[in-house]
Amino acid sequence: MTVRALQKVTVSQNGVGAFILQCHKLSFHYCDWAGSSRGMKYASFPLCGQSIAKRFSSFLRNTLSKFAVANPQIEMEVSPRPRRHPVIIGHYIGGRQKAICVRNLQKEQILQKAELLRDASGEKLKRVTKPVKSINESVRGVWSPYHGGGITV
Amino acid sequence: MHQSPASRTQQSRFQSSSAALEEDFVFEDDDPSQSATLPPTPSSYPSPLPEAALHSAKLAALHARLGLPKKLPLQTMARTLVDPSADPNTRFNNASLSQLGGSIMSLHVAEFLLCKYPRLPMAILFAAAGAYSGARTLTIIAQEWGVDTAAYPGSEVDPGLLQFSKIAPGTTIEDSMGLSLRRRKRLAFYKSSLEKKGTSHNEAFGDVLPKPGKEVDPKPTEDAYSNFVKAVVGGVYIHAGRDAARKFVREHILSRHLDITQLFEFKEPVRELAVLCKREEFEYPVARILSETGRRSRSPVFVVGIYSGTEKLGEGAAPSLAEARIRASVAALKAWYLYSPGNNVRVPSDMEDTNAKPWEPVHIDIGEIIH
Amino acid sequence: MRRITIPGRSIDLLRARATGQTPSPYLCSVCKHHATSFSTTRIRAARNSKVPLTEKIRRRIWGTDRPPGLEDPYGGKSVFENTRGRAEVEEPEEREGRLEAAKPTPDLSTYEPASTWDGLEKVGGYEGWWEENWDPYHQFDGFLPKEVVKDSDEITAALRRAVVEVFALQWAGLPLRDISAAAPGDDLTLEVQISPSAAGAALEFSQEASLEDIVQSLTPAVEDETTVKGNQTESEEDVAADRSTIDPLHPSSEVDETAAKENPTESEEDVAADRSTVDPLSQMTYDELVASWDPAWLQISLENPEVKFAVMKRTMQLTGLRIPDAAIMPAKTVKALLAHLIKPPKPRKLVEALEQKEELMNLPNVSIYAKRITPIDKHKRVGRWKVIEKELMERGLPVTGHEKEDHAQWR
Amino acid sequence: MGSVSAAHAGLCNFVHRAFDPCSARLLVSNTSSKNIESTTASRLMQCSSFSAMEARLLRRPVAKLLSGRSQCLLALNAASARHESSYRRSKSRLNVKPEPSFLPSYSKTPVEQAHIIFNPPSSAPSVLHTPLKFLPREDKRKQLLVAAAQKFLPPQNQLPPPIQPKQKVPHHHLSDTDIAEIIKLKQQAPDEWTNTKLARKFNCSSLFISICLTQSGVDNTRRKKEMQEKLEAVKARWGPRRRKAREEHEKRFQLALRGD
Repeated sequence: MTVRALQKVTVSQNGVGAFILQCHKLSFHYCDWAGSSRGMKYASFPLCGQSIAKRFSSFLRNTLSKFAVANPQIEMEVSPRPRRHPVIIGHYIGGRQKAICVRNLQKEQILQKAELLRDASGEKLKRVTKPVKSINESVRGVWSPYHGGGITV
Repeated sequence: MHQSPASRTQQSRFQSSSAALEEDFVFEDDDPSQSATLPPTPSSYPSPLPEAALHSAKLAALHARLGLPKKLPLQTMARTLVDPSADPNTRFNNASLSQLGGSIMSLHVAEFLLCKYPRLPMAILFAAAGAYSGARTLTIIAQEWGVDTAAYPGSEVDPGLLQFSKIAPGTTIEDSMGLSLRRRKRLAFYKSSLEKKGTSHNEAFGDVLPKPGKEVDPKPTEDAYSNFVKAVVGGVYIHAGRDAARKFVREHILSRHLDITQLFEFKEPVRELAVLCKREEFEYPVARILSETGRRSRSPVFVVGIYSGTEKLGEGAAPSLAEARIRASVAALKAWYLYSPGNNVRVPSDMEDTNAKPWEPVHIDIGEIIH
Repeated sequence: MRRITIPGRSIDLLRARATGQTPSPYLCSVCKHHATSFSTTRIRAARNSKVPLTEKIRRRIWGTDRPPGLEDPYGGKSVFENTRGRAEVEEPEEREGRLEAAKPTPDLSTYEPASTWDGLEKVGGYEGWWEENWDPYHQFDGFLPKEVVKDSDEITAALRRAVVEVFALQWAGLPLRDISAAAPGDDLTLEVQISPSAAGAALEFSQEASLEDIVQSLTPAVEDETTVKGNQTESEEDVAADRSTIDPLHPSSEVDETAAKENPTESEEDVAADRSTVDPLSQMTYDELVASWDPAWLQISLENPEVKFAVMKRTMQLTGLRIPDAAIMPAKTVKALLAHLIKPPKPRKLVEALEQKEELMNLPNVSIYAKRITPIDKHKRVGRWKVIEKELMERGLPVTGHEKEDHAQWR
Repeated sequence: MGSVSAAHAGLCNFVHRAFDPCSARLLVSNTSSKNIESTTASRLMQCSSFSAMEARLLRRPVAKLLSGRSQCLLALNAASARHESSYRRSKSRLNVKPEPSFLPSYSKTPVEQAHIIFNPPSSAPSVLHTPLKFLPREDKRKQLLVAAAQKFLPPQNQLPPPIQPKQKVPHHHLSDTDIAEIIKLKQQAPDEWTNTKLARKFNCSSLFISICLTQSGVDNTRRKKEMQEKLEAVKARWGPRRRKAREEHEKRFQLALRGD
C-alpha cells in the first residue's frame, strides 16, 4: 500500500442541505419603570387616530408572540433589566453577540431591529467587494500560463 | 452506580412533587440572598428530569433549528444531550441512542463514499469517512448547531446544554481517557494494525462502545459532542423512521464539503502507475514533455504529461523534469482512484423509497494497486 | 420700596409692641428674631393695611384724610371691593385682635419666673391625639365595607342580589333610595327568579323567599336606630367640619358623639359577620350558583336612572367595589355593569400582562422571567453555581457577597 | 513541435471536458436552457461540427490582429509601455470587450448561432476528469467518448517527445547466470562491489541490482552506516543557502507526492 491518507474534516456549506440560522437566541430586556421602554411595553401615545386598545399595545405583548411563532429556531428570552434602557441582544452561533438599544422606539421599529438581529450572521460588518465567494473549485480551474494556449497553433 | 429502575422511579416521584418547584426555570425569581440561605445540596440527580425538557426554550429552539420531525419529542432530544459520563444510568443517557445513530450514520457515509468513488483505496476511504463522520467533524457540526456545554452536569442544568463531566485542566488526554488496561491494550493493538496497513486510527471504525454504567470518568469534549450528534441521528431513526434518519444524515453530514483530492499522499507514484497500467493491461506509461521554458535558466518550468499509448493520463508542471513526472503520475493515479460514476449516483438505501426504480448495479472495483 | 434696617427704630418698635400691644411681656428668642427682621414698609402697611391703594391716592390727591366723594368714582362696589371685603373678614390680625380682646389681661404683679419646668403647663405635643384619632372606637366606618370582594363569581352573585332587591323594593312600591338603609344581612334572593320584562324585570318568588321577606330584610329592623343613625351622620359631619378648623376652645365637643357611635359600629361588625356566613346557608359555591342561573337576567335594562343608581349603590355596599362614573354612564344593562365589575385590574408589571397571554406563554421557544437574570442565574443554568457555592463555603467565604446573619452558621 | 503537441493535448482535453456538464463553458445562444440540460448524446451530436469550430478558433486571433481594432492593439502596447504603468491606466486599457459570440443571448447584440462555443480553459486539467482509458467498460461515457476519441487523438508519431529520448540501460537482457554472478561478486567483496559498480559492469540499473541482492544475505549495515556518516559530514559542510535550497527541494517533492 503506497498511498497514505491525510486527516481532514468536512467544511460546512450552510444552506446546502440543511440551513442553520446563525442567530440562536434573542434576549429582550426592558425596564418596568422607565419611559424609554414604552415601545417595548406600550406603544407611544399618539394624540388621536388610534383606538384605546391599539394605543396600549406593545411589542412584547403583541408582536413577540407572532415573531416567536415565525422563528421557532430562536430562543427568546424576556427579562426585566431595571433602570436600564430597553435592549435586544442577539446571540450567534460563533459565540458572538450583538446588542441594539431600542430606547424610545415604537413597536414597529423594535420589530425591525429584531429582524435585523435575526438575519445577521453574527460576524463583524465588513465590506464585500467580491460578488461571489466560494470554496468550490471554479469551473475553468486555476489559470496557468502553461496551459490552454496551444489550441491556436 | 447502577440504580435499579424501581428505585429511580420512586425517587423521581418524590422529586417531582418536592423539587419540581425549585427547578421551575420559567419564572425564576431566585433571590440570590434567598437561595444562599439554604445550605447547598448536591443535586439529587445527575441529569435533568425528563419533565424539565418541556420547559427549556433552548432545547425547543434547538429542535426547531435542526428541522427535526415533530415526532421526535423534546424528552428524547434532552436525553441525547446527556453523556454517559454525566449520568451513568443507561435509561437516562445517550449511550444506546448514540450507538444506534453511529451505525446509521456510518452506513450512509460508507455507502455514499463507496458508490460515489468506487475505486478509493482503503486508507483514503477510512480517512474520508472520518472526515465526514469522525469525532472532530461531529464536534464542529454540533458546535455549528449552536449546542453549548454545561460547566458541570446536574439536575438543575438547562436541558438544552450538552452535559458530560469534563476533564480537569492540566491532565493529558491519554491519562484521562479512563480506559481499562485491557481496553487500552486492545486500542493500541488496533491502532498499530491499522498503521501497518497505512491507516491512522479512526474511531468510527473499531471503537467499542463502553459498557453502560461504567463510564463516569471525564472524557474529551470531542467524544461528548460526537456522541450527541450520533444520538440525535439515533433518536430521529427511532421516532421518525428510516427515511427521516437518512434525510437527516444527508442534510447535515453528507452535504458538507470535502475536497477528496487532498487526502492522498503517495510514496512512489511512478512505480504505482506502472503497476496499474500493467494490471489493467494498458500500455506502459511514458512521461512526455508537453512544453517547457527556461531549461538552462534559474527557474525553468516543465510541463510533463504521462501517456499510455496515445492517450494522456495526467499532467504536471514543475521546475524539474523528475518532479514534473511525479506530479503527472500523481495526477494520473488520482484520476484513476477518483473515478466517479456521477454526482447523483444512487446508493442502496435509495431502494427503500416506496416507488424506487429497479436497482442498477454500481461499479465495483477490483481493489487498490499493490506492488 | 427700599428696606431700612435701623437698629434703634427696631428696638423702639419692639418696646412699643412689648408694652402696648402684646399682653404678654415674654417673647421667645425666635419671635424676637422675627421681630427684628422687619421692614418699615411692612410695618406701615400693617398699620395702614385697612387703607387701600386707591384710597391712599385719593387722600394724596385731595391732601386730606377724608377726601370727598365716593370711594369708587364709578359708583357702587366693584368686584375687587367685594373680594377685598371677604378677605378682610379673615384677616389674621383682626382675628388675633378679637382673640386678644376676648382674653383677660393677666395680672403680672405676682409673676415670678420659674426656674424648673415642674408644674408648668404643657403646651403642644401629641398627648391624647392618637387615642382621639386612631382608637378602634373612633375608627371611621364608611359606607363601603373594608373588605373588597375579589372573586368574580361572588361579585356576580352580589350584583344579582342587588338587582333582585331593587326590583323587589320597586314592586313593593317603596322608595328605592332606601335600598341601602338596612345593613346587608342574609341573602334571601337566591331562590328568586328574575328575568327582563317591559317594565324592567319580572320576579318570581319562592316559598322560602317571598317579597315580604325581602322587603322586610331591606327595611331597617329598628325604626329608632335608623333615625339615630341619621342624626348621627349629621353630627359626625359637624364634628368633621370642626376638626378641619381646629378649635382649641372646644376640645372635648365630640365626646358625646363618639360615645353614641359605639352601637352602630357593633351592628356593622355583626353585619360583616353575617355576610361572611352567607355561603354555608346556600351550601353551594359561587361558581355553581352563578352557573345555575338563567343568563337572561343579565339583559335587565338599567335605563331607569333611579334603578341604576339603586343597583349601583347596593352593589357597592355589598362588594366594596367603587364604580367610577365612566363605567356607570355607558352601562345600559346589568351585563355591561357586570363586565366592568369583574374586569381584572390593569397589570402593574409587564410580566403580569404577559402571563395572561396564553399564546405567548405556551410557545416552547419563549422563556419569560419575572426578575432580572443575575450572574448567579447564569451560573446555575450551566451547573457551575453548585461548585462555586461549595468552594466558597469550604473557604468560609460569603456566598453572595451580602453579609447576612444566615451566613454566620456556615462559618 | 511543442505547440502542435500542445494543440493536440488541448483537443484531447476538450473531448473530455465537453461532456462534463460543468467543465467546459457552454454558451448556446438562441436556444433555450433545455438544450444545455440535454443529454450527453445530443451534445456529442453538436460536437460533430467540431472541425468548423476548430477553424474558427484558428481564425480568431489572426482576424483580431488584422481587423485593426485599436482597443486590442492599444492593450498590447500598454503592456509594454513603461511610462504608462499606473494601475488604473493599464486596468482600463486591458478592459477588453469580449468576443461578441461570447456575449449571452440576452445582451444587446445577440449573435445568431446555434452551436456550442468551446473555449478551453487555460488551466491544468483537473484530476476529477477521468481519462478515457480509466473509465470502466460499463460506464456510459466510455461508449460515447470512444468514437470521438478515435477521431481526435493524435497518431502515435505525433506524440510529444518523452523525457528520456532513449533508455539509458537496456532492460531484460541479463540471464540467470548473470544474476548469480552479481550475487557472487557481492558476497565475495561487498565493500568493493557496490551497487553502482555492479550496475556499470552489467549494464543495468542499480535498482535492478538492488532487487537481485535482496535475497543475497549480505549484511551491509556497517557500510550503510559509514556512508550515512559520510553524508552527514558532507551535509555539515553545507552553507545556509545550500541547506535551505535542499530543504526546500525536499519539501517540494513532498508536496509533489501529495499532488498539491
